[in-house]
Amino acid sequence: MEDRFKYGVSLYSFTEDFGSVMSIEEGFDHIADTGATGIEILGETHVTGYPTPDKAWLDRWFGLLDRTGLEPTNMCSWVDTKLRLGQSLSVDEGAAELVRDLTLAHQLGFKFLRPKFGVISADLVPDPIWAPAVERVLDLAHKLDIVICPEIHSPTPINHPVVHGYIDFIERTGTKNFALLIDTGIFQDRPLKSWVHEVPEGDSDHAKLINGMKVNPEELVGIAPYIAFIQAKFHHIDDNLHDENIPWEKVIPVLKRIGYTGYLSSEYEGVREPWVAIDQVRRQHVLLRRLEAACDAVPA
Amino acid sequence: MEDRFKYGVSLYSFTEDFGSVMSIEEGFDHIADTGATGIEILGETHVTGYPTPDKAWLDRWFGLLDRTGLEPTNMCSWVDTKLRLGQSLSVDEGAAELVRDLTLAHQLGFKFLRPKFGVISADLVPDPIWAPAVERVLDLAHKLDIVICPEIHSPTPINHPVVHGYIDFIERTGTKNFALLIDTGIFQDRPLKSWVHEVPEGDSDHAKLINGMKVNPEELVGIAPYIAFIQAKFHHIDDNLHDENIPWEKVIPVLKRIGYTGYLSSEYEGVREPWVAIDQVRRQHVLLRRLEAACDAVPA
Amino acid sequence: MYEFQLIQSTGFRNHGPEGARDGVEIRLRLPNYRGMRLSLLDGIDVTLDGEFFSHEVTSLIVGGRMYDLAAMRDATTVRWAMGEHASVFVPKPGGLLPGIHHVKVAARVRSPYFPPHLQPLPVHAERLATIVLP
Amino acid sequence: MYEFQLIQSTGFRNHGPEGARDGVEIRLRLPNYRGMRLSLLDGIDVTLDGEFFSHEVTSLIVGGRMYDLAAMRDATTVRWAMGEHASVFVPKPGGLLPGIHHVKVAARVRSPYFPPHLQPLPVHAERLATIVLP
Ligand SMILES: [Mn+2]
Ligand SMILES: [Mn+2]
Repeated sequence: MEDRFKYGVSLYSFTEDFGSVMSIEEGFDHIADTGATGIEILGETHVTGYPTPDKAWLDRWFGLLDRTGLEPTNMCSWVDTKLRLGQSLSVDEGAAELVRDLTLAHQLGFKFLRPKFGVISADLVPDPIWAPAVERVLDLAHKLDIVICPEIHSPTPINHPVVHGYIDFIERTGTKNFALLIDTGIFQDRPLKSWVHEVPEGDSDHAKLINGMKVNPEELVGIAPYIAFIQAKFHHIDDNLHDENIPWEKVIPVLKRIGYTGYLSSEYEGVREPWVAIDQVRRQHVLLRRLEAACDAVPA
Repeated sequence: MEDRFKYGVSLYSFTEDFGSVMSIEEGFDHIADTGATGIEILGETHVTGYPTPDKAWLDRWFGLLDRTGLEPTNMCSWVDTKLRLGQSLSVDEGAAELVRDLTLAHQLGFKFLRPKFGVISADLVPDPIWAPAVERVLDLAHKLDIVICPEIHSPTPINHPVVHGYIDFIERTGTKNFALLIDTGIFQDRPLKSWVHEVPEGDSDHAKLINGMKVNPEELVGIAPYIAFIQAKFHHIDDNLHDENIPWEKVIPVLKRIGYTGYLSSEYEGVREPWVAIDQVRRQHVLLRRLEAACDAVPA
Repeated sequence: MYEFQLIQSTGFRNHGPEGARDGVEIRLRLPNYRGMRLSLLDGIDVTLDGEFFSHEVTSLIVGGRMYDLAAMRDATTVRWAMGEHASVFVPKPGGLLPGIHHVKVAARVRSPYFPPHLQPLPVHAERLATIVLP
Repeated sequence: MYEFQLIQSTGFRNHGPEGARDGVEIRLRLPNYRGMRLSLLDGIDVTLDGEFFSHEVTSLIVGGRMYDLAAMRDATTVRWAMGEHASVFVPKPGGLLPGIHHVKVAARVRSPYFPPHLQPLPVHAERLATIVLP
């Protein structure tokens, strides 16, 4: 039992639902009914009154955790380095954004915080303030027992200077409160069939984002000690329970092999229609649990 | 000003929205933003805790009336004469259903109550308990200042024994608390293009319901003194502000001519899709207000 | 809030103790535009992956209580309110395997204001839905 | 709750005192999947029945206050929260006649985690919408 994955769902999966056909109560119910044990959120999306929810909302939050038995896993946040036109955030300001979200994440019971830093280049190199800003809040993160996780997300692959930079930071500081979050979108190896995205056609990354980066899941082996959390990004699972884009049959055995026992937190990102994600997430959980059971059935 | 129609909207219009994409708060907002002054509801649909809503719901209800300035117009109810298989309601039981709804309607501030009685024949003759049951509650209706309104609804036309029966009842009892509600669906004179309805194809009334009953609006003249309320039923208003089914350009002048100054309460009943009714109701209000203004502009 | 479809995605699950499932639950939104007393619902036919279960053998779970057809017909004072979920219980020993299943229901609604020959009038729905846990 | 579309049906109306309308209001849902500080919204372009109004002349009404482009760029501490409506104010003396109008908007969102050449990235929407009152 202890060497099994934990299953979770991010409310991000319900982006096309939340606010127009779904409130947080239903979100909890949909997640709990999958048998998942963890809930992931976006602070700025799912916390009414962010970053300082009032008592009524906090009561609602803890009531929902209590009723469903779900545990808070990861809270997503942003460090908006380009908050102002023409002037980037200072290290102080970047650290303040992290303090704001560490505080809220801790208040709500989260164990992981994913801050998304602004970038400075077409290949998504994060603003260099990321390192000193994070370093400044490591003590606080330690005190609050939260692991800060940058997200390794398409079009950034595993073998990339940005990821090397994160690993160097971990090695240099020796911290236990900074680690990698893997978004499984990097393993996408077949094109998206129906997708509307914020990146305009003709952009250099467009083809990469549509067709997939095809990162080899074996590359997880090299960064295994640094992986703290996995967002199980997916786009469409068909009526035969076949994922059209993410090669789970390759990803899951590697995760078992490296002994990963953290969360697989569903991140559905498909057609822009309401009432699609709920069943897609259920399909994904069947598929992932089947693959895990198949791995567990083979003697090591 | 005093010889103008009053404009209202029934929450029934939002049947495809209510409960899955709309709660009562949004319903009030959508109605108020049309410039309407009245809100109509279905008791069993829109009153949480029907028939005895709790204090929290009542506070919400009166808060919404207050915030939007809307007044309660008509509450729709049902007398389920066939509540039991094989045994119809007695007069006593029918009267009790009316007492239940008169009480609630009054509590919520409504001035009209539309009870829909069960029927005993293919041409929708109401269960004969209707007359003694209503007669038994006329004093209560008087005391509560509520007019009980049977609904004249397709496929029952104006010139029909059922309507004659209602008028005879009014004349015989001399009551001011029983009068006719006209559903403008009876004037439909062109076929519905897209419609899913509870009546199965091949049923004797199917063609009538699809193609329209084509009641001549002039027939309103003969029953003018008995009309208390109008549900402005419609199905589709196109992008050129043209109603595809209801001949408003004939209906409105007759209503002006007979001096009707009560409510036109929108009842949208179109495609079974969410987020359609909100704009359809707005279109109808533009169309109805234009036709009324045109009538008012002609010297009498 | 309800999912828009009659047959809800969430709440489709096996029923009874794990390892000794006695059937399947299918969660529904109210199959009517108004709240209704249970005696106006004359049972629900269900077809699961082609296997038919008549309204005479299925039950309805509403407000935490289970009503078979006879109990439903007697329930003249119990309401299935607008906004409230209910689940059809389908007796199927062992339940269903995790995976995608074809689910079809016909909720037999009696509307007294409809002509007598249209009683009950089934409200139909079908879809693929997913059982997650065994 | 929001209507699903970016441009809401309700809240499309004339602005200013009746008889002396100074413009039009178009109600929007949040044009982003996360709440955002106003300074990340670099104005909103609007086209009404073919007439173009640049983000340099429209304003945003949020939380009861009106922000022109300069005020928006300064508003680094004001949030347009998820679930909150806001309205674009389009300066158009006299407003629009009651009726159906063609409405197009481009909300210019700056997402710092997107590459610099994609700033701002307009979120587009267009539809027919109805002004009820003159
Ligand atoms: Mn992700
Ligand atoms: Mn009607």
